[in-house]
Parts: sequence; structure tokens; C-alpha cells
Amino acid sequence: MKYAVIVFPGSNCDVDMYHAIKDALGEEVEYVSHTEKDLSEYDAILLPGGFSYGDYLRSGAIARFANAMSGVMKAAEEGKPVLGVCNGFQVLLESGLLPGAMKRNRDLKFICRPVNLKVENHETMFTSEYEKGEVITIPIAHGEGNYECNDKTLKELEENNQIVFRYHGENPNGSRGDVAGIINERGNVLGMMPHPERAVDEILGHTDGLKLFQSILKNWRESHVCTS
Amino acid sequence: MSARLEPTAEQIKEKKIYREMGLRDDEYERAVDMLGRLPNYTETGLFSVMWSEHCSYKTSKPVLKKFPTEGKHVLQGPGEGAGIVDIGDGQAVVFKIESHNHPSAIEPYQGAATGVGGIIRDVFSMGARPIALLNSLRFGELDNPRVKYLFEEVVAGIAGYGNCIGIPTVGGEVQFDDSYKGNPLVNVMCVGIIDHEDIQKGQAKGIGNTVMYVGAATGRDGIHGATFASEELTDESEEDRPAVQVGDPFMEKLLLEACLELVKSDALVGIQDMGAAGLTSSSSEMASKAGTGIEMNLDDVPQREPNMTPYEMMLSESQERMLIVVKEGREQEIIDLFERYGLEAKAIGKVTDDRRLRLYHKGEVVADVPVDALAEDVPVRNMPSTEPLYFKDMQAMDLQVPEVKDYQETLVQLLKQPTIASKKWVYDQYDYMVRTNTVVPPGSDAAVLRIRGTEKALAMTTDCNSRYLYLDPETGGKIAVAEAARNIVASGGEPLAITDCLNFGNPEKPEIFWQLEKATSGMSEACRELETPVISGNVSLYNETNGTAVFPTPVVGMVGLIHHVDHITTQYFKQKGDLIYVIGETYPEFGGSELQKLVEGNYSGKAPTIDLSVEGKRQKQLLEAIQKGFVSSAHDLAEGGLAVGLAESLMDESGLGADVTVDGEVVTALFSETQSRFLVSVPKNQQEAFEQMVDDAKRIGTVTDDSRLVIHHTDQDILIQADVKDLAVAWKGAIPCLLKSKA
Amino acid sequence: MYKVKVYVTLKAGVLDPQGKAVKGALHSMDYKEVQDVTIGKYMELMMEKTENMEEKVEEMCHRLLANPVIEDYRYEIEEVVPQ
Amino acid sequence: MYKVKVYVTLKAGVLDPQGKAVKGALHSMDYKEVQDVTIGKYMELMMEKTENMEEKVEEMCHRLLANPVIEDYRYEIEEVVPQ
Ligand SMILES: Nc1ncnc2c1ncn2[C@@H]1O[C@H](COP(=O)(O)OP(=O)(O)O)[C@@H](O)[C@H]1O
Ligand SMILES: [Mg+2]
Repeated sequence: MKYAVIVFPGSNCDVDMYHAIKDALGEEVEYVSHTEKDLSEYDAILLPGGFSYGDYLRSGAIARFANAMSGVMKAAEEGKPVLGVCNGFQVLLESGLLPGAMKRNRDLKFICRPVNLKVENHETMFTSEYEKGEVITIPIAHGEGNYECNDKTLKELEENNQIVFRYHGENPNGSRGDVAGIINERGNVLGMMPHPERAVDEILGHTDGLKLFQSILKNWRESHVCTS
Repeated sequence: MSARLEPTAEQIKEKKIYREMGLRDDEYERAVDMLGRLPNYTETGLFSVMWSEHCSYKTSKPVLKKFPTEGKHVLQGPGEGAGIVDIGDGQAVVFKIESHNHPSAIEPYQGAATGVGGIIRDVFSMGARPIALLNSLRFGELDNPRVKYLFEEVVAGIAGYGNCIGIPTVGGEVQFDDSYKGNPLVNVMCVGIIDHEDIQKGQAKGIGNTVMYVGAATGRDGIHGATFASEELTDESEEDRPAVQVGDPFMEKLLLEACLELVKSDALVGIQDMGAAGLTSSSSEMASKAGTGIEMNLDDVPQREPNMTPYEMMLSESQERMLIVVKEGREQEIIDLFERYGLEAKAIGKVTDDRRLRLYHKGEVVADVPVDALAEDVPVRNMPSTEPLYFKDMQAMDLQVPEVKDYQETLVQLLKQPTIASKKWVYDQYDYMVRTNTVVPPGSDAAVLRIRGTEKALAMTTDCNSRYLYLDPETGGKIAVAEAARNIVASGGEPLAITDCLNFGNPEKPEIFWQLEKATSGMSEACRELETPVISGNVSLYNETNGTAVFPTPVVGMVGLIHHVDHITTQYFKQKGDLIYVIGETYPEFGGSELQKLVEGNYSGKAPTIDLSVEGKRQKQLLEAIQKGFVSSAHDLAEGGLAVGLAESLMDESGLGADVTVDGEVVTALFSETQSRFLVSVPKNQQEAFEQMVDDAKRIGTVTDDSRLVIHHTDQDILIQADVKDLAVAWKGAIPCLLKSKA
Repeated sequence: MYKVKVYVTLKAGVLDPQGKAVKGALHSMDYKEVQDVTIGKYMELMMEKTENMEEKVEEMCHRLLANPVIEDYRYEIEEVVPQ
Repeated sequence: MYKVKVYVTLKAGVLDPQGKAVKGALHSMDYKEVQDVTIGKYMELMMEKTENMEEKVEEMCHRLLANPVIEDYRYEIEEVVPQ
């Protein structure tokens, strides 16, 4: 399986995402510049964390106009897995691939620490390796992760089981409905604030993120048995 | 500003206008001599910034000479953007510390942020990939709204810049004392990694080669910042508007990535960042080091504002700019390279053979000065030095043990002292994990980062207990180096070298200069004994507010090499049944201690003593024991003594406890700050091996699993019997609580 | 030349963590008469004369300068006469 | 009740990285007629009637709402009649 890590000017978790795929998962992965329109050769698209365009104006707001985003849209339409983490999630929101918006954290401070998440939906292509309701520990590192949406959207998200991860125990940033990660209706575009790519290596203390990447791989393999 | 007519060379002399720019009469005369004529306004500006303390080290040079700067691993000592030490396998570690005290006192967020930006440029200008940031901060007591504001904004500024550029901030220290009330200290350190063949120098070699400008456009910000950094703060400083620079970490991220690609190109000859004194220092230093000259056309300098004068362009300290020298004829490649990162590279001049800095503006020569006069032949000032009266008084005092009634309550109070209390409030705002190499995050003795692709890791720390330095600068200087090394060793690392930031008051006062002399003597001796040469550093003098100096604060930044990731050790107890040892004897030493401050409200007496050969021996033995796998946890004993050290070893929510027994005088046993001590836990099956290897280790108890800290005394009742949870609440809550409280 | 002033504010009903913090700070500084604070953005764009000025500004606001999911915007266009 | 509108902008000469980035984005979106962008804050305070209104607002701006070291501010005070 071949993964693309999209690099925007100001992305800085691109390296972490790359190593998670290459070293921890052992799959093929390439950095792809924000100027690249054609992403057709990749089986999965990863939008990494960081501060694209300095996060000036609003986080993710400028990145969504990058050339590569047309490729991301196309991949999403074709049903390929698209994962946006942290700044990547913010880009997905700004581009409308996922509903809602981000505000500054409730306490107005950047927060970096491991948090507990509850896997609310383990029946997605990103979470099938987790148990139902499993509580996992994944680091967060963001200043704008305070998810906001209107009542109608929240209701829809809940009814369609689109809230994939919620903060468990303490809500660090004030996000609506304790939302930590949501998926699109079709189930192939996931955005999440916590960093699974930072939790794939024993020596760094956390490994709960690995199953997320394993889920993507397993589901892709299963759906590609016939063709490959 | 630009409309103002510049004074003529004669007016500058007659009206002594050079004084406003920071030049002294004798210095101005010297500049006139060197030039052989009266300098014009722009030229006077060049001399004044380059001869400021910040750029020239004119008063500190004599004391800096004492530092040992060579060692078997040192590849680059002081003098370039940052120092470099070999770590084997063709790799090296690059690091430096830098102060941004005065800008942070005026505009704390941007002052701290641009300090981070500056030190990162120092490291990547060597060709190195920055991998970690640390910071050493000093503020007044947290009972004052201005101090709280400074503290919160400085931390936010460091976070703002470091998080955005994506370099993890992995460690540091924060201490609070009244002496820093009006003049906080903001020191930032950057550590990078480089392959030997990529090492760059800031030299303008090769006559005819092209001088290029890359990065942000030049604005009027920070004009004369270097001079500003070399003056005392007064109440008027706040009005000193032009000194304020705003950082753009996004721009710097692009610049960093572009420059790291650039260093792989053989078109590059030399590279240096435009730090203090901007274009002036980078151009004159690069030429002076290479024995060449530089000619620049200022019309070609990218400008952010209209009508900038040569004086303004040369003295601007706009951030995120670099000066590079490239081979003649290869300019287009460089322009294309930067263009790929959305940046502009512009040719602004060339290297000449006449060792002069010659500037053109609108077709005229506006400055023509020998480069060595600016960068090399700086007037050195030998300042008088006098032992202050207070020092004699302090030395004459008898050893005194502060009076303590309730040991347990005292431990809780000590844990609540902001200098001891958890700094989680601070480092939770820093992205300390980005780039996924941080094995030991903030919270333990030193931060540890693995080196991807190898089995090695790096340990790093900053340390300086300035109360000891205040009481006795020579001893305190030794302790600062020794403590840094202890933190490295306790983490499983072999101390490699140090960088230092000498934060002192006004050196024109003989008592302050004496502090500087003594402190650097002590540091030098410790560096020799512990084999950790000084490879880079920074001097920040004139840290005074309205005439009162900060405590002498020579911050030591140290990096150590962990030969195998298996040696990585933290301060936290690991498992029930492990044996707890203290390495080193304990004496009644309370001068400058946290207990003294708590009980008496001030500092007095002698600083703790230190024997550097004992220190070195213990460090070597402990390191070997760690490398052999005999040790579960190791922690240096510092502020608050053994009781605090024990509590700190239990602060990771593991549910473990400790049951120990002490002897001798109780307050000393619990709270003395005697140096050269470690708190170590050892698996039972390694007891013999450990005891054989480490001479001065004394077993005091065992690790338990009941989440309680119990301290017995050989011939008394139980001294302390505390729930770890309660201790943790006191320790963790202290700083957030002080920040919230109204006052 | 035209100066375009753009005001971006949070939609009614969207919690404003910054506004809340500022209000809290003002109260603790004893400005008790402050009932409510909202914080938005104020941008100034200098623009050359162009066709469909208004339409373009509207578009820029909608596409980039504001996030219509949580923000409202309004703008004023003024001609500036160079001195 | 009074509505106080506060406009906070960067002082002339102070670098505005946000404005620069937004201008770059607008250009790449083909709004080439945009010459310059500056980004500041716009705040609305609802205040009860109080003595020395103007003085208080001035004070709040200086002490908290703006950072006088790098920012300028101005404000407008309007009476709002409750419907
Ligand atoms: N300003 C800071 N930035 C990042 N980490 C910090 C800062 N201050 C303290 N820390 C971290 O908190 C821990 C305790 O600091 P300190 O008490 O100074 O340790 P020590 O006494 O062992 O040097 C260390 O891991 C240190 O790196
Ligand atoms: Mg320590």
C-alpha cells in the first residue's frame, strides 16, 4: 500500500507521519508537495500536523487552497482513505470535507500532553482494529482544537456514528460534545486532533496509535484481494 | 524618521552625538584614528553597534579567555554561530545558548519568541538540523501582576515560536527571586545535529564571489537592539519603541528548510544569520574572518518600508534573515532553490580583497570602513574589580540550621515553592514531542532525545542556582557546571561540553565585575575537572533595573552523549523492592537554600561547598553503574535536599512509595543542599555489583507500592509519613494557583 | 486606491473563549460595568480599482477571510485619494 | 447600555506576518488587485452606564485590550436602546 504525506509550507509533523508508516507500519510512503495536483498513484492520503502557512488567519484556512487539495478532494470522492491529524484535521474542516470548525482552546493555551480517548466507533476503516469502547492514550499538541458545530450538525454526527473519538475523562480544549475525531458520512475521511503517529513506538512511551494505521492497511488489503 | 536630516561628521564630533548611539569618548576617538577621518552618521552607527558589549564582548573578553575551549571531541569552539562536538559515526552535535532579556522585559511575548528564532538561526547557519530547544528563565516573585504577566507571556512566546516552527522544546528551568523583578532573564538554547561534511563557516571567502541576502525584508524594527541590550533598563525603557521586533516563525521554518538544502550545494561558500546588529555584524564578521572585504549596494536590500536610510538598513534587527556568500556565477541556482520554498534570494554585493566594508546607496559610497576595525580590533576594557562588602560578612557567618517544627508541613511548603514546584504549567504549552524523538520529556533531570538511525541518544539540560552565586560566585560557578553534569549523568549520559550565558549586572561597577570574574573562574575550574569544555556562549550584562542588579546568573547549558538507548535513566522510582541509596555525605549546608528562603525570607551565610574531584569521581562511578544496568532510577539532589528529592522521584503517578531511614541531625538530613549527591534506586539483584562499583553510596531504604513517602529516623519517631497524592497536589498546584490568585 | 475594512465576528451563539477570558480579566481589574465582550478580527485591504469591486470583496470574505461556519462578516469600501 | 467598539491595529513599521500571509494567499487565489493587507482585532464591549465612560474605556484599552508597545487602538462608544 502506498501512502502520501502532503507537505504544506509550515507542516512540521510530516516527518512523524512518514516514519509511522515507514518504520512502524512498514509500508511505502512518500512526501508529496502541496503544489502537486495529481495524487492518483497513492492509496491513502495523510494530512499531517503543523502550522501550515503559520496558521495565520485561521489554522488550515490558507492551506485549503493549495493545489494538492484538489487531489485530496478527488481521493476522497474515490473512496480512498484520507486522514487529517491536528492541522490536517483543521484543513479538512476548512475545505468542507468534514463539517464544523475549530476555535482556540478553552483556556487559550497550547496544550501538549497524552490524553485518553474513547473509541466511539470501531467500525470504520481507520478503527476496526480497536475494541468497541476501548480507551486509548494518544498525545495531543494544539492551540486550536476546540471543535465547534451547530446543534443540527452535532445531532447528525451522533446519529450517523460519525464521532469516532471522544476525549475520555477530561476534555482538554472545550470541544463540543468532547469531540476528538470525526469521520465523513461515507466513512473514508477522518479528522482528529490527537496524534496517532506520535504513539507508534515503544521507546517514546505510547503505542496506541499503531492500531489506527494497521486498520487502514488491513481494510485496504481486504478490499484489494481480488484486484491485486 | 527618514525625513530627519542626518547630522554631519563634524556635528557628530562637536555635539558628541556618538554618545547617544552608545559610544564612549575614547571609543569614538579610536574609531576616528582607525578610519583616519571623522566617521559620518552611518559609519558612526556601524562602530557603535559593533563595539557594543552585546556584539564585541569588550568587557567580558578578559574573563572569557579563562574558559577551557578545547577537548578531544570539540570540532568547533566559540567564535562561530554555535559550537560543535563530535559524537562518532560521522555525526556531531551543535549547540548554543543566547539571552533575550531586555527585549523580553519590554515586550515579553515577542521578546521571548524572537530570542528562540535567533538561537535557531545560529544553529542552522552552521548547517545543522535543530532538534531541540531549552530555556532558562528567571522572574521576580509571583506575587506581583507585572511579574505574572511577564512569566505568562514569555512562556507563551517561547511556545508560540517553537511550536510553530516544529522544533520540540524539551527542557529548561524556571526560578523565581526578587532580584529579577524588573529584569527577567530569558535564555534560550538550541541543539542541532550535523554530519561532519556539512559543517559550514560564516566566512566571506573568494574575491569576486557574490553576497546574497535571503529571508524576510528589512524593516525599521530593532534598530540599535544590540546597544539597547548593553544598557541598564530604566523606567523610560518601556517607551523605547523601535527596539521591539516581531517574529515570524512560519518564515523561519521556510528559511530553515531552504538553508538545510543550501548547505548541500557546493555553490555555497559561507553563511551567517543576521542576529544582533543585523547586516552590519554579519557582513563585517564574515569578511573579517576570511581576511577579505565586502561591498554591498543597499538599494538591492529587500525593504519592508519606504525611504529607509543606510543607517536604518545596516542597524535594523529585523528577524528571519541570513547573509550568504556563493560562488560567482552560481546565483541563479540559489535564487531557484529559495524560490521553491517561497523565498527570495537577492544578490546585494560581492567579496573584495581590500578588507573594507564599503556600502553604496543611490549611487554614492555611504560608508567605507575597515572590516577588522568593526569585528576584530574592538576596544577591550579592563574593568576594575572589588570584592563587595557583603561577601566578607557572608563568609564570616557561622553555619546555621534553620529552625523547623513540623517536618512534614515543611516538606509540603517546600514543594509549593515556585522554584521547586512542578513546571508542568510551563511545559504543557510546549510541543515537546514533535518530530518524535523525545524519549525523556520535560520533568526528569535532563531531557533525552534519541538519534534516529543509531543506538545513541543525547541528554540535555540547563542549570544555574544563582543564590549560591550571590553568596559566593566562585563556588556557585563551580556548582552550576557540576549540577548540569549531574543531571546529564543521572540520565545516563556522558557530559560532552557546555554552552553558557553570563547574565550579570552592570560590569562598570567593580563589585559586579568581581562577581563576573569569580563566577567564570569557578566555572572554568569545573569545566576542566569534569572535562566539559566551553564550546559556545553568550554574555548579557547590564541586567539592572533602576540601579539594582540581578543575582549573578551564569546559566550553563550542557549536552551529554548516551551511548546506547538502553542506558537512558529517569529520576522516577521504577519498582517495588528496589533499594534506595544516597550517594555522598550530607552536611549542615543551608546558605542560599530553599529552606533558608522559606524560613528566613532571605539568603545568608556560605554557599554549599564543593570538591570537584569528589564530584568527578562520583559522576564517573554512577555513570558506569548506569551503563552496566545496575541502576533503576537516578536523581541529583538539589533545591530542597533529600526530602524533596524523594518526593520528586515519586511524582510520575506510578503508585509507588518509599520507606527510608535517615540519621544525624534531622533538618540537615531532610533539607540540606550539600552538593555532589545523587538519589538512586537499585534492583535487589544488583545490590552487590552496585555497592562495589560506587564508593560513597549509602542504602537508606526501599521502594514500596503503597503510594506513601515514609521517612524514619534511626533514633526518633517517624519524621514524615505522607500520602504521595497530597504531596503531588501541593507540588503540581503551586504555580497555577499563584498565577490565579489576585495580587 | 481603495481601502476595504473587513470586520469578522463570531456568529451569535458561538462561545467565544477569548471574549470570556478578556471579560474575566476586566472584571478582576475592577471594570465591573463590562457586561459582555466579543472578540473578532479587523482587517484592512488596500486594493487597486477593479471591476466588480464589491463582488470580489464579498467573495474574498466568504472564501478566505471569514469561516462562514462560525463567523459573520461585513465590510466597508472607501476610496482613498493619494496625497 | 453602551456598546463600545474597539479597533486594535499594529503600529506602523511593526511586522505583520498574518497580513503578509493573507496577502500571499489572496494573490495565489488570483485577487491580484490586493496591494496590502493588515490584520488587527475588533472587539465589542457591552457596558453599563458609568461615570467617566470615556476615561475608563481609554484605560481598559491601554492596560489590557491593546499592547501599547506594538499596537495602536481607537474606539467608538454608542448608546444602545434596549428594544
Ligand atoms: N522553562 C522550562 N521549559 C521546559 N522545561 C522545563 C522548564 N523549567 C523546568 N522544566 C523541566 O522541569 C523539570 C524540573 O526542572 P528543575 O527543577 O529545574 O530540574 P533540576 O533541578 O533537576 O535541574 C526538568 O525536566 C526541566 O527540564
Ligand atoms: Mg535534577
